[in-house]
Amino acid sequence: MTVTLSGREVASKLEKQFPGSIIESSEKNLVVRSESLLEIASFLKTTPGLDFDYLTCITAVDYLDYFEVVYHLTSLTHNHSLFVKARCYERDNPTLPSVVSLWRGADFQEREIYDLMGIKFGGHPNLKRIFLWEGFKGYPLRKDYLQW
Amino acid sequence: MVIKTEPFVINVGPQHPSTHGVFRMRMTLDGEVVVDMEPVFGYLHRGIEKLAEERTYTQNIPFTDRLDYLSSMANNLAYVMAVEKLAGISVPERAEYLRVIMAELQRIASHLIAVGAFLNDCGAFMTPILYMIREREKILDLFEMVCGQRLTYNYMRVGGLSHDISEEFLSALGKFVKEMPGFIDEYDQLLAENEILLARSKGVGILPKELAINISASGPVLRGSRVKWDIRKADPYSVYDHFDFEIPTGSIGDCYDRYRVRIEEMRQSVRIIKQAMEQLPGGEVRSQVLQRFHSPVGEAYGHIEAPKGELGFYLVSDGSIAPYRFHIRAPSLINLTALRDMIIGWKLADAIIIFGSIDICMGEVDR
Amino acid sequence: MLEEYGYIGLFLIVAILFAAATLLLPVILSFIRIVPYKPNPIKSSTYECGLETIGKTWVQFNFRYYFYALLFVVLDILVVFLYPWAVGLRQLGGLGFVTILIFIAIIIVGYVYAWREKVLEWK
Amino acid sequence: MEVKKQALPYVSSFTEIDRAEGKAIEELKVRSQEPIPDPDRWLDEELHRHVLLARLDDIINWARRMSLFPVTFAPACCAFEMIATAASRFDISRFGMEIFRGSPRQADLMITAGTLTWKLAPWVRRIYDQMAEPKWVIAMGACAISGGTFTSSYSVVPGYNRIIPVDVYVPGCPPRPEALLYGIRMLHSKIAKRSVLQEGS
Repeated sequence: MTVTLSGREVASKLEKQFPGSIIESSEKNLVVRSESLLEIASFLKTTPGLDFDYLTCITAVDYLDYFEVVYHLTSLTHNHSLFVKARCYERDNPTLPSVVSLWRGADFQEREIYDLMGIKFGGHPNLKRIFLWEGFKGYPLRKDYLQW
Repeated sequence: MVIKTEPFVINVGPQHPSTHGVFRMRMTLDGEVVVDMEPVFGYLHRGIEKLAEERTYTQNIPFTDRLDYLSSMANNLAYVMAVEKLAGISVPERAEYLRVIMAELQRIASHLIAVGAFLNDCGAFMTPILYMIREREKILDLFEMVCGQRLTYNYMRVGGLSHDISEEFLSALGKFVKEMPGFIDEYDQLLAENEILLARSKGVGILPKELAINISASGPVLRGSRVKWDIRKADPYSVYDHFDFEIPTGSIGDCYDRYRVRIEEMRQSVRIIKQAMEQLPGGEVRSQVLQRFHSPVGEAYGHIEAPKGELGFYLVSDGSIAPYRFHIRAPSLINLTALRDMIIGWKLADAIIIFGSIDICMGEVDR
Repeated sequence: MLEEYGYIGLFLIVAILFAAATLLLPVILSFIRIVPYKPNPIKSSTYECGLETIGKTWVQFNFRYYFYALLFVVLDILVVFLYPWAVGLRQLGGLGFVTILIFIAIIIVGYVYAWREKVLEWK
Repeated sequence: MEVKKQALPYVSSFTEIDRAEGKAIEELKVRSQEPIPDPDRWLDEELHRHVLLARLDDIINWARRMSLFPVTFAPACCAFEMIATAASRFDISRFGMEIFRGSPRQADLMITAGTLTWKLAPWVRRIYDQMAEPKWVIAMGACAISGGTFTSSYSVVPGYNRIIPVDVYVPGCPPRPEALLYGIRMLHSKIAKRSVLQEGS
């Protein structure tokens, strides 16, 4: 049974390691400051107790006043999973550090989020539109995307 | 004396017999050897995630049929389970067992096409795929008996199934489950020791274990590289914990291992269907759910072991009748991440086989 | 004795006529507008999976392709000579059989040499 | 063949080619807002036909319609109903469509089995142009006729007849193999009505 670790329990571990990087941590979700996302991700991947070596899924959600990117991490050895969220507040040029250096599985998923939601991922080797053609204006999955 | 040769770029493009749909590879070739490759997606991007935000939870079910159009039942199951987890809806026991039967039948049908297309790329032109389509037609007849459609079933509903199975479905299923292992053995004997297939696929396109985990591959691609990870065992959903079945894994992660994993999985699916038929309880197949129900605010991630890999639905609800965000974790797209690493250095003919052994479905890749 | 050569002449004429007919037929039919003739620039450009070709196509590609062609020509000539021999095998009798064996042996020597030189493997 | 070392993530060097393709797509999108009318006269029109030429027309039309070779053009779900039609149960080679040709050069029928997106549209137009005359198109499936369930999407062309002239429309999502065979029979009767000699093909 894949146990979903509670956000509060992991947050306490992270607080000791990276003070002040947890914005909000409750039973269901763990929101992390976007600047320290990369160190937290590598910490989650490498510490023996957690070692999340498998990135299941990355999703971006547009909550109108901020973008939220949800990283669903899984550990194949311990069979537990965790939801880590990062938010970016500016709407015209949202950026987040890319996790491709840790999990290469994020390559196409981040390109898809850039293509459909417009969130740029710093450090991504090949950040281009993946589904739409180059001249496409706007980012379709945003809530304020005007089609006509 | 080495003659200077210049690499040239070839589009193995959208309209190509062996790209399983409209997938395009920009290959830089030096003679026959692939020097570089860039995948280009998007030729079937229909924007399902945008359209799904304007439709109620029940109206989105037909969209999931058209995602991975080779395993529509599995897509239905994944989406409907994600909505049930989001809205906290219980499903009657009989519906759970019928869902498992349909999902496993769909796994056999999808693997038949996967193995047939892989052999088609290997050069056994049209013979094995015609035999395997003949078997798949039997499964399509079973599905047609249940829900009237051959490819896009729209059979499962939030809270159960659309309607119960008829009587002759069980007898037809019993006949199918008796015959099918014989056909799978027939294909296996015909192909397992065939030295052409062994020469073409053994040791070709090796996906090492660490790279497979690092690119978060899933399904037969991950299990082909000796990683024992199957959602049906790791995170048993619906009633999978009532059945015993093994998880086949390959040895070194080459094309032959992925082929063997798919053949073994078909045998395990037949075993599961047999057990599910014996333990099939009575009762109705659908719990009382409004057609346009308001799901509580929140988010949920439901995932199943689809034939192509881990298919997940991430749903965010703002309390209205339509999902606020409808994201699909497409196993085919993520399995393609390592395609470039597996192809570089091989010849063009092997590159086509490596791509065929990953078994993608463009409807799911481009959504 | 001479009429044997007449048959060969007849065979030659029929071959030429047949080749000319197959080549000229579409041209004639397009004059009387049965075969449609609508050339346009896109139709005459190269077909590559539906896209324009990338980069220049006059590229110095690998020499190994010629080896395949050479070996094919050698074995094809062998087959061309086998046909008339097979038709007239009954008249030729044992002697004809031996001469063909010698002829095949010569060609096989070249083939084995190419094989051992690993010409067909793509390095 | 030793296993290559793990290659670095890819940095694309084809960005200007992508931009050029993107521009081609935008231009095509602007140009193709109206559906292209059907090239042939439709089935029920009565034609005055010269007696002698009519017999020759029949022979030519019979030769053409009884050996249509479809080009393998299979973007989406309808592809597998087309493959099922080509497989052994609903055998399509009973109608002379023996094999699906890979290249448009050797095909004279295009069965458009799947959703057409704007990214694919210019290349579909190119494949159609590269097919040899006389050529026909069967629009298979609701997506091919009018964009189907995805017609309000930002990236879907509402119907193939915006891009290429379509002869026969086969509705269904996906249409059953029998429906496709019925569509093919309708195309046969449509070809039989053409008068090749009088107005040219």
